[in-house]
This record gives sequence, structure tokens and C-alpha cells, in this order.
Amino acid sequence: MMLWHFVFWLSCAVAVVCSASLLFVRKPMHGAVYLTTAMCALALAFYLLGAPFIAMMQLILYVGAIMVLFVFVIMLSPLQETFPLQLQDRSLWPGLILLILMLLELGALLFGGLQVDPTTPQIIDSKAVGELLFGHYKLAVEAISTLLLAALVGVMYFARHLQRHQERKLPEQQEAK
Amino acid sequence: MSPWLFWPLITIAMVVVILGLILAAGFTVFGERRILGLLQNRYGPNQAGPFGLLQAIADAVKLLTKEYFLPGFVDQKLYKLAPVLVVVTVLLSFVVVPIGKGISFAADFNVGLLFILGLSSLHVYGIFLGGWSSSTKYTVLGSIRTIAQLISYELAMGVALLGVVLLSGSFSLEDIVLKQDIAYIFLQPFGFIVFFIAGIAETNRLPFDLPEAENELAAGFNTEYGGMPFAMFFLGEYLGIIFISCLTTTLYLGGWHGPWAESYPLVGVFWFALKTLALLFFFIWMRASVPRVRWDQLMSFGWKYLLPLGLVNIIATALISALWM
Amino acid sequence: MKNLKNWVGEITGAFSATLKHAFAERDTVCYPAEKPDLPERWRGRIILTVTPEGEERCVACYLCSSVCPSSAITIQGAEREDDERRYAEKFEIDFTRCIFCGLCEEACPTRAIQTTNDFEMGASSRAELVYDKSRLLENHTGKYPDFDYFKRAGVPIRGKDVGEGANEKPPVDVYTLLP
Amino acid sequence: MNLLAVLFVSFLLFAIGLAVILVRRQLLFVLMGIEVMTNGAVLAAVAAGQYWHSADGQVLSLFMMLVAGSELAITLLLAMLSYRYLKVSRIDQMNQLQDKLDKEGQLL
Repeated sequence: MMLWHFVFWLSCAVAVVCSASLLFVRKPMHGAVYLTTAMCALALAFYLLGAPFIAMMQLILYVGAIMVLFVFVIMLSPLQETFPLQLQDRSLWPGLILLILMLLELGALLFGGLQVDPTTPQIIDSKAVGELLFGHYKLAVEAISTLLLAALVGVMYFARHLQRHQERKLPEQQEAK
Repeated sequence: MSPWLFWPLITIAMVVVILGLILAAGFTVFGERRILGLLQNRYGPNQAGPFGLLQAIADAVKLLTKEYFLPGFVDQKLYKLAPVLVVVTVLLSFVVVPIGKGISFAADFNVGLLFILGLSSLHVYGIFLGGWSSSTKYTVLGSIRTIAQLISYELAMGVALLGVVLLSGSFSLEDIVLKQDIAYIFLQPFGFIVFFIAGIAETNRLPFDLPEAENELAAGFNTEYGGMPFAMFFLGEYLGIIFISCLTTTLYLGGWHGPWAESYPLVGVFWFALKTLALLFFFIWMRASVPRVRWDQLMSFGWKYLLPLGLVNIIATALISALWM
Repeated sequence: MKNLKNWVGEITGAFSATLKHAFAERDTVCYPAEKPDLPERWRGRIILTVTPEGEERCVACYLCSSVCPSSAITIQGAEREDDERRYAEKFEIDFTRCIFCGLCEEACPTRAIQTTNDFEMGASSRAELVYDKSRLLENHTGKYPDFDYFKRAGVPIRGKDVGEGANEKPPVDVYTLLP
Repeated sequence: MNLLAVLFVSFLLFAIGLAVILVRRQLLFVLMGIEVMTNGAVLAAVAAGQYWHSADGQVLSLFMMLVAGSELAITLLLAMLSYRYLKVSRIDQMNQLQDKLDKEGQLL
């Protein structure tokens, strides 16, 4: 149990610190790697909480699919510039005030009325998740799959847009030569 | 067992296993060079030691004693991180593979198969970051190819694995092996084909070695690496081949099943090693036989043939197992 | 379906072809233990040869050094005191630059410069690979044991007047046009 | 497991994500901030599900991941389009619809 606490809080700390470094990091690629590290740490936290299926899904879906897409776009984007944090920007202040208000509200919600006892984590394996997923929530699964299909169609539409843009540009470039 | 004995024992076992795996990768390199020579009317390295067996160690000593050189234009943090990531993810994957009856680190890990898929998606990062951080055009082209190839083939691989999961009803590799009275290659021939082709693409081997296509991209993603980091990339690649062979053995060829393997676990280890070695030989044989495919052929093969074949395989497996079982 | 059949046929054909080569005879030799059988016209280490009488063939005509694509040959010509025959006072080939193209051998009118079968020219410093005349000159006639340029060229030398050499006709007296 | 502490971590992640969105104006960093916020929410869902010994939390977090994935696929492509067409990387530079006014307040 001692070891459990140590590893769990360590992974939580890694996740928080890596996420926080997004505030200061200059290159988008470094940010993406920090975010990936945070997600791996969170996957470990999920595993330790007794949710092995979600931990692995975090690795496969977030790290293996979403962040790879991210990294791919960062690499393909023509702007390879660095983004230093600009604190002297005046338009920052409304955002910061909103953020502080939000933090206060969340803190009040969290520490206000929640009465909980520490309990030991119980492993809920992938079979239980699957039964619930294709039993009680099967309509939601269909909705999510429709959403994925919609996203697919949207991406294909925009990608064709991108392609047309390139094709239209091609004769101009030839003329320029 | 008391924790004071457990942790030192586990540490020693891990060190032994890691050293053994690194040696195995070295000897895979040696075996590849010898067998490629054999298949190409050459001799291959046969000078160092009997039959050239010490060549692997000579190579390792040469690579490890080379100068560590950091090019000036690289992104230093990621450049140093990438080879470590490649090796560590592959070494971690071996944890869940059962090599004999009850002989493994964590074969009954209840999401073992998903763990392997997750680690292979982390493996992509190692290869990709190595190429990106070197920031020359060949390495960047290599890493773009890596991402596109590995994403599309990982999907096909996962889809093929679902057939095995449907038949065995478990994500744990131990259970999958125990359930295989008939090797799943006979029950899942199409799944096996899809999985194995996707595995070849995952390990960047010929005919799908586009990320490091030597005659187009210098050495692809590891062009700027030398000495120790290069050795680590190399180690990662060959460990990957060994791992895919082990995984195919476990999932489709019956793992350690064989005559007398039930009563004597060490005989099971022997059968497992034999099957794995046969698959390793096939990998090398394939490198000698098949030419590299073109880039668009690779993508269209992955998305238009492999993935639909895997999906049809899942549906057929589900229907048959629902009707019969 | 026909396409698939083609694929399968081609892939199995490739695999069986490579397996067949595993049992074929080796094309390579284990070099240091077993010397390769080199052809006669191999272009290896360059030597300077001598006539059957043992005189230097080289007449310092500079043709080899001017044809050399990598400018590896350095020659300094001179004339002998007694019979005014030309010879190379200094003859150096820089084998770090030599590309073993064999053009010098083709250009040589007296067949002095010749390539040999020797290719084991390892050295531990660059200076060692610059061969001077003492290392280039071999007391051997090379590939042409009977060839002697001056015996068949229309040039008088010691012991042979014009027209007395092998395959030579007596010179024509250009002042009388009679046959 | 102390639910309050885990919820505190998830709240911290959410707040960091919000801060990233509000402070950094670059398109890619804004998207990363959204991912951090989603991660915090997923952690809260998983922790709550484990606390009540039910798989609902895991189902919810799986749905969240899928939604985040489909959202990100579209948004990243939009980001690439904005690079191509508008040549901007900061969200406050995307002011193509803004009216340009001169000093007297008249439309230019």
C-alpha cells in the first residue's frame, strides 16, 4: 500500500507538472511531448486506480492516435516558429481574471460539501466495461460511432478543400517560373 | 516471499532477462547477416570465432566504444530521448509474453494485449522524434513516413488481434495460450495473415521499410545518429523483430504448446524458441526475397486490402463463434 | 481474382528462388585465406618495365602523365650523356590519387608503364603510397616479353642503324625518286 | 484511495488546461489546453467510478476520449487550413471579419 501511494502520487505529480509546463514551453513539438508524458503518467494513475482497460485506452487512443495526429500536424505545418510567452500583452488580463474566478468557483465546489471516506480501489476489468458498454449504453455507443463517422466525413471534406487549394495554386506557380 | 527477498530477486531476474534479450538481438543481427549471405551466394561474416559467432559481440564493442557525437543543429532534448524510448518500449513489451507454462514476468496481466498495442504506439514516438529532432530533410521525411505507416498498420493489427480475443475471451496472453488446443493459425488464417503483414510493417522490415529506405532516404530517421544511440535504434529494431515473432508464436502458433510441454515447462520453452526462430528465419528470408514497395502502394494496401480483410475476419469470427459456441 | 493469383505466384516464386540460391555455389571467396583468381588484364599496381636487354623502356614522353585523369603521375625527363636517349630522371605515381583506370598503360608508346595483378597496397601513411622510381621500376618485361620500341622504330641507336630493326625496311632515299 | 485528493488532482489538471487556453493564444497550444482539460475530466470520471465500484465511470471516460479524438481530428485540419489560407498561427490574429475603422469611426 505504501508503494501504491508513492507511485500513484508520483504519477499524478508528473502529470500536473508536465501539463503545467505547457504554459512556458516555446516550441509546439516540445509541448506535445510534455503532453504525451502527462498522458502516460495519467494512464499509470488510471491503472493504479483499478481501471486497467481505461489505462490502456489512454495509451492507445490518446497517446497512440490523438497525440500522434497532433505531432503530425505540427510537423506538417509550414510555420516552424517558436512561441515565447508574452505576459505584457494587455488582452491577457480579462482571461486571467476569468481564470481566477473559475478557480475560486471550482475550489468552492470541491471543498464545500463533499464528504468522502478513503476506500481501497477495486479492479473493474474490461469485461465489466464491455458488458455495460454494449448493454446499458448501447444507444450511446451508436451515437458516438455516428459522431466518429461525422468527423470522418468532415475531415475528408476539409482535406479535399486543401487539395483543391493546392491544385488551384499550381498553374500560378508555373507561370511564375 | 518476504519483500526483502522479493525485490532483489526480481531485480536480478530483470537484469538477466534484459542482458539475454540484448544478446539475442545481437545474435539476430549476426544470423541475419549470415543467412542473407547464404541466400545471396555469399558467405557472410565467418571470421570472428567459430562460424563467426563472436561477430555480434565484436559489433557491439565497436558501436559502444565509438565517440558520442551531437550534431549542432539538432533539438538536443528530443534527440537524446528518442533512442531510449525505442529500446525501453520494446523491452517492456516482452514482460507480458509467456515463454513456457508459468514462465514469464506478467503473462496473466489482465490487459496484456492492449498493453502491447499501447507500447507499440509509444514506440512510434521514439522513431518519429528521432527523425524530427535531427531536423534534416531525409530524417524528417523518414519520420513522416513512419507516422503514416505505423498508424495505418497499427489499426489493421488491432483489428486482427480482436479475432483472437473473440475466440479466447481474454486479453491476457497466458489465457490465450492456454485456450489454444488447436493453434489459432488454423482457426484464424486471415487474421494471421493480416497480423503478420501488419507486424512486418510495424517493425519497419522489408518489404515495408520505407522509414529507412536506404536508397531513397540515406538511412531514414536515424541518419544523424552514430555510435551508442545508433546502436540503440538498431537494438530496438531487432528486438522489435524478435518481439513480433514471439507475439505471433504466442497468439497464432500455440505458444509453448507441443509434445510433453504440459508436464515439463522447460520443454515448452524449447517449443516456443523453435517456433520463434522459425519466424525469425522467415523475416530474414523475406528480406532477401521481396523488393520494397512504393509509398502509395503501401498506404493503399494497408487501407484498401488489409483493414477490410481484418474487419471481415472479425465479423466472420463473431458470427461463427456466436452460432457454434 | 486473377490479380491475386498473380501476386501469390510472384511472391512464392521469389521465395523459392532465394531458397534455391542458398544451395548454389558461392560467388565470393574468403579473401585473405584464399586468393582470388584475377584475370590477366586486371588493373592493379602500376610498374615500369624494361626491355629484354634490361634497359629502361620509358622515354619520358609525358603522355601518361597528360592522359592521367586524376593527375597522379609526375615525370621529369632527361637525356643520357652517351647516346642522347631520353629517360625519366624522376617518375612518381601517387597511389592515393590513382584511380586505376589504365589510361596510362594505353597511352604509353614504348609499353613501359604497365598494370599488374597486385592490388594489396596497404600502407599506414599517405607518404608511403607515393611510389618513386625505385619502387616502380621492375627488372621484368611485363606482359610483352619481346617488345623493344627502339628495335622497331626508325631511330638509330647503339648497334642498330635506321632500317635494320625487326620488321623494318631500309630507308628511302628521298633525294632520288628512283625505285 | 482518497477521492477528494484525486478530484483535487483532476481539478488542478482542468485549471492548468484552462490557464493554457486563456494565456497562450497560439492555435496549437489552445488545442493542447483543451486536451489537458479533457484529461482532467477523464481522471475525475474514472476516480468517481472506482469510488462507487461501478464501470459507468470508465464508460464515460471512454466516450470522452472518443469525442476528444473526433473533435481534434477536425480542429487540427482547420488549424492547417488557417495556416494555409490566413497565414496566421495566433487566434487573435484571426480577425478577417473585423471592420477596419479609421480615426473618425468611419468604415474604411
